[in-house]
Amino acid sequence: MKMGTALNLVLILLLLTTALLAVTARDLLAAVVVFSVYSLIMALMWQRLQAPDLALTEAAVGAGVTTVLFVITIFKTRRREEE
Amino acid sequence: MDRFLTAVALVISVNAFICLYRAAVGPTTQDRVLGVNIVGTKTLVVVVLVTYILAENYFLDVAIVYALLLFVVTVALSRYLEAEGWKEVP
Amino acid sequence: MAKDIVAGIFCCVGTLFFIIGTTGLLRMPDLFTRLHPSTKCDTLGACSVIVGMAVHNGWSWDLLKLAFIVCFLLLSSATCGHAIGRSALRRNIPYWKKKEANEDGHGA
Amino acid sequence: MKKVAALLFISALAVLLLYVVASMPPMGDPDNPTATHVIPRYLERAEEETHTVNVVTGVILNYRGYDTMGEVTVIFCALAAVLAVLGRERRGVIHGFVDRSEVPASVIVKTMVRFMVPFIILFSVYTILHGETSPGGGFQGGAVIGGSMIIFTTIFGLYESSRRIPLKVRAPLEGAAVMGFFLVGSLGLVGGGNFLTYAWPRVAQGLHPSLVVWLTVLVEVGIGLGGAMVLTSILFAMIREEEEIAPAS
Repeated sequence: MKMGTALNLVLILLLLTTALLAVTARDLLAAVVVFSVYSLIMALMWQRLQAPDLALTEAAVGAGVTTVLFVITIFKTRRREEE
Repeated sequence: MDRFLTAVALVISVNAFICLYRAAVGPTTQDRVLGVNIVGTKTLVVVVLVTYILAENYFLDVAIVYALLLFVVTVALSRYLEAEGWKEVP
Repeated sequence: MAKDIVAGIFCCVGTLFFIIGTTGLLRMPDLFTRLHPSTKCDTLGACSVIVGMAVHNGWSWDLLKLAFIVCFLLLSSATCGHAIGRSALRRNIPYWKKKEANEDGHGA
Repeated sequence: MKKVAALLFISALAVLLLYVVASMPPMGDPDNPTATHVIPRYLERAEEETHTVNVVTGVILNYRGYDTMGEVTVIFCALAAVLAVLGRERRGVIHGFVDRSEVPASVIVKTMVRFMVPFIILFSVYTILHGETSPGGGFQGGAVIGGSMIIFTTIFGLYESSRRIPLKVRAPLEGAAVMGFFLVGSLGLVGGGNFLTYAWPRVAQGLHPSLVVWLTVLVEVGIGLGGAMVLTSILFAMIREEEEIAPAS
């Protein structure tokens, strides 16, 4: 297998794992934290697809701003998802 | 050289995958934030490597934004946890 | 050619530190000990890979951006480690003690 | 029963989507419909028509200016919705929920943030002003300014932060993105072209040919300032805890 293909595969696996973890987490704070990892990996994927504008937007908005806004919202409301 | 750089990027991404364990499982929230910081640093390095693999030097702006925003996220999250945390339920 | 060899050596050293940092992050027993390998992984690992890339790049204006990233990483990873450790201390996250570790895995 | 139905539905959807994916043309094929209609024109003539080296910026701000104007309006509407739910602060002393904490922020973090925030803002200004030659542009730079405001507010508290950017500065600038677009579009109308034409037929010939670049940069600056102020206002509205009327001082 080529090196580049292997790198892409590992990145896609990372994306899928973080997405599943963010959806299935009961602790909402954990879900937000994992979702910020998802945004970071997604920005890396955009850059590997040669779309640096999108990578910049994803890194700035997805990983930076929305994570903190989500955390503020969780602190103001409730942390655990109800069963 | 490109193959070597891709191999380095591959090893670092596998490392990031393993570090994700700490971000996903970590008993306390601070552990998770630490895991995010580590995964983010590794992704930043992979961004720099991908810049030189693709030989498009202006992609370095993305790496700078990464470094700035990682600092913002980690410090802001730990400050919120420090100021108004709950009792930790691991 | 010599440039490539130097860059390769820097990259290998950085990858080694990354692997060490990952091992420490997984194997250390509590948060305060985990902070130690993780910040090493940030500063030494990331900075040596980026310095290797700077050698690979040669002289150009991009060196300025790379130097900015390295300086920023050196400052920010130390600050991040301090902030996480302080927040853990204020939230009374228990320390690891060797005796308790035999009873339950995490010492918490 | 419900679970079985959901599983059946999802597998049917997966089969359908996989079938559609399999019938798509291969990626990167030069005969794809996406690569034959407007893309060649953009790639060949963008630099000459929009005077921007970065084709993406040329497409976003020039060829498809209406789209971007709609997106900018959507961001503005998001701010309006947040303010409609949470309310705008009145003049006076405001506190966020980190300010009231018994735990003071660490001196090391305070010093580092005070040192870092100017560099973050400097880099975002670079991103905004170089949008036409390098990746990035108005919205990205605005988001980075929003990030710097987030960290400043988190460490120093809402009182300090809203003293630096008071309401009377933020309120007019929130509409800067929409206003910038509207201004430049109207300039096109005045100059004898259509709405949002950058190279006005009547005026541009007599003036410097790189006027188009300056208009693009103007729109970028408007989007950057507007985005940054929108994010800052959303943040302030979300962390504000309760209001106190300012003591006479």
